[in-house]
Amino acid sequence: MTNANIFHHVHDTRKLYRRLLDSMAKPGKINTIADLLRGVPESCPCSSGTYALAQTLLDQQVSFYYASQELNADAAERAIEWTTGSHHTASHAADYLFIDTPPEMDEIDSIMQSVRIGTLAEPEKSATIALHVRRLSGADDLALPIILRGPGINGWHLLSVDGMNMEWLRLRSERNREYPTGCDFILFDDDGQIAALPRTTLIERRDF
Amino acid sequence: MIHDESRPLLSVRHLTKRFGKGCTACSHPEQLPEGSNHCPHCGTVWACNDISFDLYEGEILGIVGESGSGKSSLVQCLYFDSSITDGSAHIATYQDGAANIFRESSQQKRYIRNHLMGMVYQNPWIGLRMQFSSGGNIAEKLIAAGTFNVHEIRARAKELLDHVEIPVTRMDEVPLHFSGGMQQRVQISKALANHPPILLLDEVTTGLDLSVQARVLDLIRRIQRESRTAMIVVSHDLGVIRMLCDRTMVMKQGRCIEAGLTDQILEDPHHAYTQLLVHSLL
Amino acid sequence: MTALIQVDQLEKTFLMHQFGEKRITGCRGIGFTAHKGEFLGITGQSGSGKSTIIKCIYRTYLPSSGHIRYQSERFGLLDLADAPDRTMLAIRKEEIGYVSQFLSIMPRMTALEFVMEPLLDMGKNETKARLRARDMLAHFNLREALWDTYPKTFSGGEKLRLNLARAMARQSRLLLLDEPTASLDEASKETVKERINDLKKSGTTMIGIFHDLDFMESVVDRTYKLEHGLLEEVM
Amino acid sequence: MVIMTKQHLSRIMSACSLPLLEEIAHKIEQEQRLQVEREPQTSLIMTKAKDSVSSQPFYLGEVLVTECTVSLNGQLGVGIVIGKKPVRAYCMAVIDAAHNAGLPVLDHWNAQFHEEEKRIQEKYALEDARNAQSQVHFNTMEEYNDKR
Amino acid sequence: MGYVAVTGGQKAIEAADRINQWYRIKDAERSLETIEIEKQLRHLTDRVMSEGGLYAPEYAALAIKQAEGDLCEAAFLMRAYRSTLERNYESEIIDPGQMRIIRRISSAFKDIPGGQMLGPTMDYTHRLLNFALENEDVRALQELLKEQIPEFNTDQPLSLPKVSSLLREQGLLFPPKSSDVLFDITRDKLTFPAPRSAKLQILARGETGAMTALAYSSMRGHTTNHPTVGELRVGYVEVTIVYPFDSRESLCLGEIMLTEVETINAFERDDQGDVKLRLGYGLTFGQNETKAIAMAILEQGLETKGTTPSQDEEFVLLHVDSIEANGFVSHLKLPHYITFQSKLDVLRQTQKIAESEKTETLKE
Amino acid sequence: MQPHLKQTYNYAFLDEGSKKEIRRTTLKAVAIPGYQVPFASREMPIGRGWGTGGLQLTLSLIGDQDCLKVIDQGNDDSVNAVSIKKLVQSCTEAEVTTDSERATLIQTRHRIPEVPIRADQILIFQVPLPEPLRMVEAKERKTKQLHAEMDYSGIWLRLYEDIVKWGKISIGADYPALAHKRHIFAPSPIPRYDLPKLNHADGLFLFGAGREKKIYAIPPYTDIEPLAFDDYPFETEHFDGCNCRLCGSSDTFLDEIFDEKTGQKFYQCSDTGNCRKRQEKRHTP
Repeated sequence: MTNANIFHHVHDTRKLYRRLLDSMAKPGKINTIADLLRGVPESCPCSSGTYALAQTLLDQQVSFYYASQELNADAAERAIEWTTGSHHTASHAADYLFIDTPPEMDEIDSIMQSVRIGTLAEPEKSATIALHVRRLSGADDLALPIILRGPGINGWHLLSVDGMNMEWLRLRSERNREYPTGCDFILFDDDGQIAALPRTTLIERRDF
Repeated sequence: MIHDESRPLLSVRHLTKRFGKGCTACSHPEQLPEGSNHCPHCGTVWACNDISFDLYEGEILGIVGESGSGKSSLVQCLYFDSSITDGSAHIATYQDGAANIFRESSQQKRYIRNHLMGMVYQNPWIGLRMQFSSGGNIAEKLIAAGTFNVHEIRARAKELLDHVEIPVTRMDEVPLHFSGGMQQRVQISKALANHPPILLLDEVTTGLDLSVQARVLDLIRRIQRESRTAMIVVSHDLGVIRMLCDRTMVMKQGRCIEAGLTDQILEDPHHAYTQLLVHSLL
Repeated sequence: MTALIQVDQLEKTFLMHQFGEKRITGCRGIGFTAHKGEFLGITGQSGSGKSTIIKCIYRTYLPSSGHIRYQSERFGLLDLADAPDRTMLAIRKEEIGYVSQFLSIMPRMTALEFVMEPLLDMGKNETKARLRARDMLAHFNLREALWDTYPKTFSGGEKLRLNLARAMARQSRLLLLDEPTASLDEASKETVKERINDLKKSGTTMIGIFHDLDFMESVVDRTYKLEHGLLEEVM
Repeated sequence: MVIMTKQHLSRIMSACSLPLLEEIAHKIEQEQRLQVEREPQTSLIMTKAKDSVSSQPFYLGEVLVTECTVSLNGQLGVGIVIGKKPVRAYCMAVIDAAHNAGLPVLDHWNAQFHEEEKRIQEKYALEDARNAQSQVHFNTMEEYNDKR
Repeated sequence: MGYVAVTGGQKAIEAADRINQWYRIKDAERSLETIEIEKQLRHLTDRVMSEGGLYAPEYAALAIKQAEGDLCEAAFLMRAYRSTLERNYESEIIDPGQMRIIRRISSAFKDIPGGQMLGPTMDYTHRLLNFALENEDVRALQELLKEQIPEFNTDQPLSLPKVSSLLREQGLLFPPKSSDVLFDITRDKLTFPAPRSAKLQILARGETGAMTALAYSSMRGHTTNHPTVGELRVGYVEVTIVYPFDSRESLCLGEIMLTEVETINAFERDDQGDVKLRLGYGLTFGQNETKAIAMAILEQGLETKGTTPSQDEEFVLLHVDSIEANGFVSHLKLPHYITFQSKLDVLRQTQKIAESEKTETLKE
Repeated sequence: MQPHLKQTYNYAFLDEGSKKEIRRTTLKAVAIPGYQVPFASREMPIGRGWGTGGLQLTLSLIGDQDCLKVIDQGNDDSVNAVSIKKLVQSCTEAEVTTDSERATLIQTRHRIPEVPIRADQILIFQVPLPEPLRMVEAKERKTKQLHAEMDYSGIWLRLYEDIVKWGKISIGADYPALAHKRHIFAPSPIPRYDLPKLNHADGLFLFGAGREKKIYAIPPYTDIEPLAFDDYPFETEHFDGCNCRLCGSSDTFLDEIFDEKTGQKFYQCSDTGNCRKRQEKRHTP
């Protein structure tokens, strides 16, 4: 049913959603969406991960923010707007943030300080940050190994990440201080692997 | 030197409570007409206007004034029943006095209400759940502060009710059927359930028979002496203030017009309004 | 001898807003010194401002100007004319006693509890306070049957004696007496005198106003007379 | 009078006789290369109303319409009409596309459209006149005073 | 299709469906034409459209036929159907002020410009069963009514000015005050306090009976709100949308019939101290006069502060929806074996405790 | 040409916009265990209150590779379960089953299957009344505030009064529990017997309330604590000494059944799929 060369807006978004849901329910668990990313058009000006996640999550009822160091960031914004009906907005107002290339420290700071974390009465009115990293692994073999605990995790879980600034995690724990307010993270890498860090997940550096 | 001398338990600064949006004609309270806290242009009322005071451990601070003076609004703001427009309040035993409690999240405010403050309202219908038993009313507070043992809860409820002279046999009855004075005493026992260091009492004897009033006042004094609970007593009745309070603040139209030792306020009032108030008592 | 309290240029004016902003002078230019263990009497015609001085020291009246320098045990040298309210409350509890002919209104408190209260405030334990209070009630000839009843029902004389028992139960550093013996019978006056002498011996400084000049003569060390609003020592 | 606006034209087409529309559409079909972009399908239009008390816009509810999209020489045309009316929606789309493509449909059929418009107005006027019979006539005080 | 064993439950459902069909037509000589329902049971279709929130007379008639006249079921069919349809456009703001009126009355003013026009109404017919309808000759009646065609001319305007516009011109009404929130309850979950647009939308598709009862309660004593009908008008209103390929043009999609009511409630004083009239507003699909009046009463009730049921936003807005109320009440027909079993278990436990308490008291 | 009217339903009935909204809501729900996330809730072709919330969740999840089990009261053959299954089958190619171990998605009303949910399965609950605080507070605006401040003394008080009055907590099914030590939630009206299965389970639980327009979730390995006092602990239903008359089981949740003729009381497994498997096992040694 699924055409290998077309990202199918009914079936591929559904498949991606199921894997994302599995990752969100089991924080740190790596799922692959590589098979689905093959359908993403080559001409797409953003990463295929961002494209596929955007197709799955966005429509005209929600807004997004897109950050990239690439020259064609504007074209990527417009491509996402046109294909999803969603509108681009500032990082403090966005429902979904797509961070496609590693930003500078001060940009991480400004994003994390302003990102929506919901309110005690409406904690769901918080942003989800989809962060493009170089690589994800379930073994202790990458630059940033972290130990996860919390709902969805039986005891503890190890996740290692390459290409993710520690600052994200530091500011995440700062903004997620008063549960249930907080923001949720989706990590995706160049190999089409995804993992999620919902606000309930407690993170320790492996080397501590 | 003991703690309370050096550092107030509760420190309130520039508390302002405004009802209404305000307009250009009342953006500063100084613009309000003389002797009024009501903006004639937009109808905004300044219920509390730049109120500052300190409350120390173990003392009873009186707030006196006629109805509409803002005294009830003041305690309602302190108990977070009503939001403030401006100002700060710090509690020495909450985050070491560093946090402006008005700025805390609703979750934290709830913690403060349950652990650090008790409130007794003029109308027991506000302070009590009338359809739940007296014991249940006390249980509610205990549970809120983390007691999840029925026997412990009932033992403490018995102790508290006994303390306020409610027969323990009536513990499982709903306060709906109690007399006004009894309801007020149940309310006090509920407010005291978690040993709060600060107790707020808003016109607690208003509307009660004189003899009942005396018993309630007596109870308050006893509690103050036995538990060193700091209290703010709001009343329009100078008699009540005289019996209970060490220090007194006089409020009129949202402002604090005079403050001092209670006997000094009564015998040597300075402000014209206080003099009128005192003279009408005589 | 060290001065326990030194009053200097004390003035109290009342501004009556209710009566056409009328100013009434309570006292002015008052100055005197009282030493430790001394009993100072103040005389003068009624309405001359004797009570005003006492009340200014106790801070029931807020002095309009002048100084009341008091050597506090806990706070050191203080000016009671402008000491913070909290300090005044602490000093009232611990150091300065005050007794007048009027009984302060107390809600539903038994005579015994009434006398115990200042002792408990000072930090005495319950048992000791109770024993002391019983002694004092007995000393002031209050019938034992009355001890556990409410003062509201007492006769004028009984109320007065109760008041004295309360004020004199504890050891104050400074005791202010504002006509406490008015309308007291002779026997009771004798009791008061005895108690005053006890207190003097134990070092309490007292400043008093007495309607009954003979009684005053018998207890004071020095006397000041208030005339035309000015205080002069009577030699 | 010449039909100027799309609103005017669609007002007539939504209520006029169907055979006329079919005749026009048929003519166009024969002469032009026509492609159906979206077959007629029922869909919803959310009606927006405005309360006269506070001028608050609000959604009253949805109206079932039939919509159809065609293209003619690369020019799109759309037909949307209240109710389940696939043929009418199709014809309207064809005429709209022709109009957009610059064909002189309106000039050509102007007389017929006006005839239809007149017929519709008569129908409305007749209904109105029938209802006007139930007008309640009060004598106002002025008239009453005048009579006296 | 996936595989499923044919089970007892499935067989029963299928049989029930067949039986239902049987009961629908077993005594029929011919199938009921939906066009007859649509054209001759106007109020029924109007009500189903209004409560279903979908204006489609032909499908409302079908729903009524399918539901065998069960109005709630018919409205439900309409709702379920609408959720399967695409919604590509929203209309421009419709204007009942430009209504092609068939009926228009005012209880506030005798002499409104344009006059009171009774139009199609049963208000003044005597409620006596008309046995003549049992054997009605439609053709003859049509001829008879045709003969009474009056004189008319096509130049006369078919719309009439609104009473509220006249009051507003005279400065008797507060200027309109609206919020910019245009909420769509079919797309977003309502939270409280509800924006005014959401309240109006909910009431516009509310259940007639529920709304009438609540409005009645507010008139009868709970707030004693006895408004005056400033104007009630019924007629056709044009629906237009912005032309999809050129926003400067618009398309007319045809007409729908609406009932609009403006009630004059009370006078009020605003923040500036001005005293003026406050109106209530009701607008529904079709000719649904009582519902439109009830809507005007209820929406005004929700704008005033108070403690009566009709002033309680959550109470009114969450309980007037026909589909939700009917669905939940009727879900009691579903099995509740488990919850009941669980309740029984607790009951038996407490019985035991009560028993042992009794014996203890006896021992004492 | 003669145009004809196109009338088809979308895959899995719901339009893609509706599915996206449900999916976004579900992801937030998973991130905040036990917290009720509002969603728009579409009108479904089954009654409001008849499982429209669960159905919408199922339709937002299901694909042709899925295998669906639908139960009502534990029973696959219950008419409502059959009706829901039929609707899903009419708009997808997904397989259906009565075997809970084969299923990838299980939609349920009032029961959790006896066999524990695996990590690769999702259990979807139909929830009639998602607000556990509704029993003490009628107003949504108020209950929202109570959750925000974690002000749960009202419901605790209700339990306390129960103990005072009845000697024990009188809640039958739908027993409130605390998720992740923060939010109290209603476990849909499952019996108390099933409630411990939510605590630190391997699988994901999703709850859909269509009429009340809320979605909430319990992720795997989440602390679920039924509300109880230290000295009045949580208790499940008892079936001491009773056996299923069909499979003989004594460790499952049983329905009480009366024989019309004899008036005798019998017990029978509520989870019919599981019971059938057990019977088969018994007959094939």
